[in-house]
Order: sequence, then structure tokens, then C-alpha cells
Amino acid sequence: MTDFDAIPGLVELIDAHGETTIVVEREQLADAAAHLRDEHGFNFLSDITAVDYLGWGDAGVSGYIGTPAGRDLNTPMTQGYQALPQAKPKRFAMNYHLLALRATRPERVRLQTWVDEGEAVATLIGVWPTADFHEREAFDMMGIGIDGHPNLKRILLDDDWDGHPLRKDYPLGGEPVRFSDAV
Amino acid sequence: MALDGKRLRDLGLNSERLLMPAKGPSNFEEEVNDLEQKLGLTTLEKAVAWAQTNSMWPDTFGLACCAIEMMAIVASRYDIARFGMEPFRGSPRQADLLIISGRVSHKMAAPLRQIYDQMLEPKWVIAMGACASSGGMFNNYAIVQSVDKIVPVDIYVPGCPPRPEQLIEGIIRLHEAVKAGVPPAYELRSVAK
Amino acid sequence: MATVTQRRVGDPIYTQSRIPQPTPSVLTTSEELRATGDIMTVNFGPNHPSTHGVLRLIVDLYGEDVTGLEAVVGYLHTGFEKNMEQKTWWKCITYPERIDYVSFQNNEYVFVAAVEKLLELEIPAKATWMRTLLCELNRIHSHLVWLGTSALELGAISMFWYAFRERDLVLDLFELVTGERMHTRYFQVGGLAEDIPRGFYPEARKFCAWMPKAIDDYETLLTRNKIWLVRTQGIGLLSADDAIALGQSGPVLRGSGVDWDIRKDEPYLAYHQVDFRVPVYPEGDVYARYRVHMDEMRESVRIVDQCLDRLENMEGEPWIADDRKVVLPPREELHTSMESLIHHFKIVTEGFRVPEGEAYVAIESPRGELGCYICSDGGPKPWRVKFRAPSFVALQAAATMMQGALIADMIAAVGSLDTVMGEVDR
Amino acid sequence: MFNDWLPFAIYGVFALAIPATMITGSFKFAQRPHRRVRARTTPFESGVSEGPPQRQRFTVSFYLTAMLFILFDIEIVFLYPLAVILHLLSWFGFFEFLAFLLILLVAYVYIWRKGALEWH
Repeated sequence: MTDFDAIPGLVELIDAHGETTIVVEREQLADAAAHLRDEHGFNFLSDITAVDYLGWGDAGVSGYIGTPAGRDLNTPMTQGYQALPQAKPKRFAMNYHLLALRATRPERVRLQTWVDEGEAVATLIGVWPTADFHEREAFDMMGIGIDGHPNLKRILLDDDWDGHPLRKDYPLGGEPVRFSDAV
Repeated sequence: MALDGKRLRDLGLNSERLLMPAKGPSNFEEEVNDLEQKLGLTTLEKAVAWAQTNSMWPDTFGLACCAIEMMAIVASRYDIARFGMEPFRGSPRQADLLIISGRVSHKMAAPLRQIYDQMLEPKWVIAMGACASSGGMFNNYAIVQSVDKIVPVDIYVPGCPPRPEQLIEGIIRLHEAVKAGVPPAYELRSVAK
Repeated sequence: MATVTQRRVGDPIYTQSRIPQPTPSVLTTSEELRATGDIMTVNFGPNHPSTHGVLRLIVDLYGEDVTGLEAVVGYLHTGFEKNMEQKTWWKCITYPERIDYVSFQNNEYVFVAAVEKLLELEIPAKATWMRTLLCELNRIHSHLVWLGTSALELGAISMFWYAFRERDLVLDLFELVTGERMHTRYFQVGGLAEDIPRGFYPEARKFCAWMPKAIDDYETLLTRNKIWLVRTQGIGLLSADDAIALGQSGPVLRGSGVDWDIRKDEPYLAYHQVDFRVPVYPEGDVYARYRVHMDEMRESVRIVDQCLDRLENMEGEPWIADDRKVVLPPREELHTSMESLIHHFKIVTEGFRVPEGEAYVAIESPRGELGCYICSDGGPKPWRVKFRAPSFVALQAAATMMQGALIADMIAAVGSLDTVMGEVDR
Repeated sequence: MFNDWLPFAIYGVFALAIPATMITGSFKFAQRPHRRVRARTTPFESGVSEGPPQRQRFTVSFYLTAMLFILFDIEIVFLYPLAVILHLLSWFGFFEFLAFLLILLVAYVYIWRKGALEWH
């Protein structure tokens, strides 16, 4: 695997399920993106995903877990086994799924940066023009500000819609249906 | 039921009346018959109703997955040209029937209502599929929970997406209701007033 | 009768990038044209026969020339991702099919693959091969719907009836295997929902024998048809590096001369054991994308044939994994083993749990790279699901293609992007 | 005198009767629209039309194409009388007709080579 140590603003490198995640500082996102594209050949931005971690791990997860390591059928089911997911540094995560689109050894990586309520992320239209619609969708659905985006307005919802639906504190909406809480 | 050697067509996916000839007329037909007695159309009105049902032109209003199955009823196997509905009109001015095929989001509600208003009367509406009829499996902030909230609907066709036969069954029932003298939905329910 | 001179096929598509400057997805009319006062702004609105879906294009026209274009989407926004966060993993599988309702099997597979990646579940061979077969059948179905509708837009109306005749044959096969024409819900996490019914193999063989002849019919109708050539060659130009910069994938990318197909370059399912060719055309216009679609249909039929060879001698093999924590135990086992009853009860009431983590899986859907990002907190419900829709990205290239296009060319170019609005608006 | 005009009179009666029945029929069977819905007065613009159509200027190229169409379309009017008595004129009429078309063809090839049919 190529070493990603020389990336400006690098916080940590995570390897899980065969995917490498590069966590960078929010301020150096644009330089990290330019660096990845020029030095490591990630010329294709396939997707920008914004994730809201409000209330992450509050529910507490009990009961047995299909952990990849031990899944011995015979161990009695441990009811009280509390496996709380790791805490996340900030509320929002912006994941940029990059692809080195080349004939020899194509490679995928996730460039991740953490954003708090009210903070904005630098636009990457200069690096990858395809980021235009993705960033507008992240702004529309999750309310994450994008600095320097030339055409930042809602893309999926009405322009006069208030609130950002994919946030965890936004209600699902729709009509209450009998027995709707047993979803 | 041995399948080998038999093509699907030979299994005969016919409508229920052919499959169960002994069953006699379904309750829908009984309703239509005694409606006809009650309303008592004059021969002129019957002629007009007959003319309307045999050339009821649908408006191309394809939204989501049901639009693909709506396109299938125009194609050769389930052809609705047999019922005089050959041309799918582009503009609502020349359309009599609005088949709302797919889920209607809040952003699409205003254009849908405008197109319905721009259709000339008499006009009918078929809510095709679960999403148009009742919001389907999308009970959330984005989807209008039933098209009934926007336009008066004549026929609700269940299914997700409904088979082409189901949609044609809905269309035939609409034709039979109009021939029996049932007025269009905007007269029954005063949404359009 | 007009001679087409300025569109020479074969020379490099265009040199420097044509992506509109301030906003890559919005083409703005130049100032002096607007000063002439002859600019007419037209709405190719949500309900337009040629957009085949609720796409709205705000077009600035100077006579017949398209000088400004902006795509407004969102008229079919359905809030899939919000709904999926409220359902258990098992119930979520029915949602992705309705996102891209023309290639429903591929969408279903991408979500199931992402969940299996987090679970690190091992799938039996029979399920892998049957999934490959159904995904390729679905590719044929999707290309047929595209061919029927985009030829209809350019005036070749009879092509609609030819294409939808074969589409019904494909749907008969889906109905035979899964009981439902579209949105089959046949894939489970771990394999297939049911075993392959008897009588499917001969029917599929008949389809594979008939389909190449049908594609020959389409080719004789269109490939050397002078009207089709004049309407599609040299129109909607997109160079290779513009396509990559704009994140295009699938037939749009392979039509611009970039040899990238996830089935070949990042093989999944059984694509590395199957022999097929990836069609690439360098012209980068609507005709090149048409040729890519046609050749891909032929290749898909060959893949379906090879899958059938393997599947026919796999009688009696398991069609779903037997990991009791995720997969429902077989019915007869419930009467005897208490363990299975607990697992069955646990899975049905609360839903199986997926270990904490996030995963991104990208597959080659008929429209391009279809990605699914899932994030789980170890609970029975997904924390976040996001679909990377190739059509959503394809619409950004519409503005780049409109440089110097007539209004009739715009219809051809937007049609060749093969956008499905359910996938664009999610 | 009267009887040789009789067929023409019958033809005239039919010619008037057909539009008359259509107009009266559409009034008689029309179901009165319940109220003048504002949307029905606005033009259909794919569902998002704001108001009555504002005046928009058309470019001159449309005018050019329209003129060319009229120019070549009216020639058909001259061919009708020819068709009626073609059997009388026989070969002479036919060649006259060909000369007439030749002149038209020259004009057509001229504007075609000039590029007037191309849109610019």
C-alpha cells in the first residue's frame, strides 16, 4: 500500500475491512485533496458523504454482536454484554471517496474530515469539478457550509424548505400510523 | 404444475373471470349494473359516455418505477391501443386521463396540481401504485402521503409497481364506471371547486 | 438534405477542457448575447415527454442554439436515506431497488454487498453465480429501456416497440425466478432468498439464444441509419479528461475512450471467472455511447450463458450462508434445536446486528459506478446509508456537452446520459 | 344551367354542414367548466409556468426558414389545376410541368449550396 504520511494536515490513518481512511484537519482539506490528486494520482472523486454522529452510542448496544473475530455458536448468548461504539471527535464527518482511475493498480481511499455544528468546509471544485452537486447535496441534506462554492443553494429540496432532513435531530416526518413506533 | 416445455404464455395468465368461469360476475360488475339502473342515462348521454371511454387519451406523467410499467402497457404485449388509448399526449391540453405513476414529492406537488388544472374537463385521474395512492413505504418528510391530497382521484391501482395487467384492469374499470354514468371525481368530491 | 460538414469524426474530441468556469454544472449565456435581447429562457420542466423523468432543464435559447443550461433536480426526492435509518438491516433491502428502478437488481446487490463486507460474511458459490446472472440480466433490461426511450426521443418510434418486446422476455425470467417482474427482493444478506426454481434454466437458455438475434435487429435498424448518424455523431462531445474530472462513469466514460469497468478492474461477484469484453469507443459523442450500450448487451448475454453453464451443475448446493447470527435457520430445524429457535426469534424481532464500522462498496451498474456507503454503530439499524448515483453525477456533464449544441442535439445528449431520476433525487 | 351546378351545390352543402355540426356539437355536449381556473389561462410550460406568456423576441433565422417554407409550399397550389386537365394536355402538359419543376429545383439547389437550410 502506498504510504500516505506526507499528506498536509494528516491526523490518523485507519485500515478496516480492506479500506484505508485518511483523517485530515478541516483547515488543510483543500491542500490534502490537491496533494492526493497530484502526488498519489487520485484523479477521480466518486462520492462525498456527510454523516451526522449526534447521539452516537447513547442507545448503548446490548445483546450478542456478530463480531468478525469470535462467532462461536455455542457460547451462551450474553445478554448484558455492552459494546459501546467508539466516541467520535466531532459531530459531523465529511467523507470523500477517492479513486485512482488508472489501468495499473487502481486504488480507492476515503479522505475524512471532522466538522462541528456551524463550521464550514472548503470547496473542492477546483480539485475535482464533480464535487459541485455532491457539495450542494451535503449542504442541502446535512447543513454543512461549503466555503467558496459558486452556486451553493439547495439541490434536492424546495428552496424555501427549512431544516436539514438527514440530521439526527430532524424528525422523520410523514403521518403517524397506528403502531408506527414498532417500526 | 409441470413447467418444463410449457411457455409462460400457455399457462394462461388471464383475468379472473376467464380463470374461474363458474364464478359469475364479480361484485364490481354488480355495482356497475345497478348504478346504471339508478342513474338512468339518456341514450344521448350514453353515446357521449361511450365516445369518451373509447378515446380516453392519457397524459405522459411518469414519475418513478410505475412509469416504467406504464410504458410497458403501451408496448406490444399489453397494448392499450385496444382500448383507444394509443397516443400518450405530451401536453395536458389534449389529455383526458392523468395516470399519476410514481411517488409524488412535495416539490412535485405544485407542478402536478398545475398540470391537473390545465387539463380540460371531463378529466379522470388514476393513482397508479402504492406510492401515489397512499405514500407507499415512504412515510417520511419528502413524499405527499397520498395524491388524494392534491387532486381528486378516480381509480387507485394497488401494487409496487402494479403489473401491466393490474393497470389495464384499473383502466377498464374506469371505462365501465364512466359508461355506467359515474361522474368524474372532481364532481363527486369538491376538491376542484 | 443539409450536408454535415463541420462534424468530422475521428479527430481528437477537443483539446482544452470545456467545463463551464465558475460552476461546472451550469452553462451561463455570454453577456453580449444576453445584451441582444433575443435570448429566450425555456423550461424543459418536470413534466416533459423528452426528459423521461422529472428532470427540469432551464435552457437559454438564442434561436435554436443552446447558450445556457442549468439542471434543476429534486422533483422526485423521496428521502430514502432517512427512511433506511429507521428500519432494521433486513427491512432496508427493499429500499435500494426503488432508488434506480430500472436497474433494481444491481442496486439491491450493492447494499447487500456493503452489509456483507462489514459482516465479513462468506457467500456460497451458487449464490454468487446466480447474483452475477441476475445482475447481467438486469443490465440487459436497463439498456433495453434506455434504447427504447432515447430512440423514441430522436424519432425512431418503432425502436421503442422492439426494445420493450425483449424487455418483457427479461421480465418473464425475473418473474419465473422471483415471482415479481420488477423489484424482486431476491437477494438476502448472505445469499439468495430462495432456491432457483425448476424450469428456469431452459427458459434462460431460450432467452440467451434469442437475444443476440434481437440485438442484430436493433443494429440493422439504427447503426447505419443516416438520420440516426446525423442526429448522434459529433453531438454531446465529452473528452476523456473532462469525463474523469466530472466524475463520469459507465457508458459515458467508456464512450469517451477511457477503458474503466469496475467488473474488470475491481472484480466482484464472479466477474473474474467470466470471460467478457469491455467495449470502449474514443469518439466521445452520443453515437459512441450508443455503440457502448449495444456491445454491452451482447457481452451481458455471453456472461449469462457462462453463468448458466456453471449453475446447471450446482444442483443441491447451499444458496445462502449458514451463519446463524445473520441468516434465518431453515424451518425444519426450528422444531428440533432450541438454539435455532432463539436465533430465529432474535433475527426476526430485533434484526441481526452488524459490527460497528463504515464501508464503501462500488459496483458497475448499467449507468456507471454505483456506490453504497454504510455506517453502523453495532446496532440492528444502519446509522447512515448513502448511495453514489451515477445519474446524479452524469447530469453535471450536461452543461459541458451543450457547447454549440442545437436544441434537438440537447435532447439527444441528455438522453445519451441515461439518467434515471429516482437515482438522481434519492 | 341549374343541373350542371347541382353537384357543386351538394358539395357546398356538405362542406358547410361538417364544420357546423362540429361547432354546435362541441357547444351542446360540452360540460361547463366549473370555474375559470387561473391555471387554464396560463400556457402549459411543463408544469412550472408562472403567468401569461411575456412577449419574447424571436431571432431572424426563424423568419428566414419560414419564408423558404412558404416559397416552396405554395407551388403545390399551381399543380392542382394541372392535375385536373392533365389528360387533355397529355405530353405537352407533362413537359410543361417538368420545366416548372426544373426552375424550382434550380432555386432549391442554390439555397442549399448557399447554406440557408443550415441553422446559424
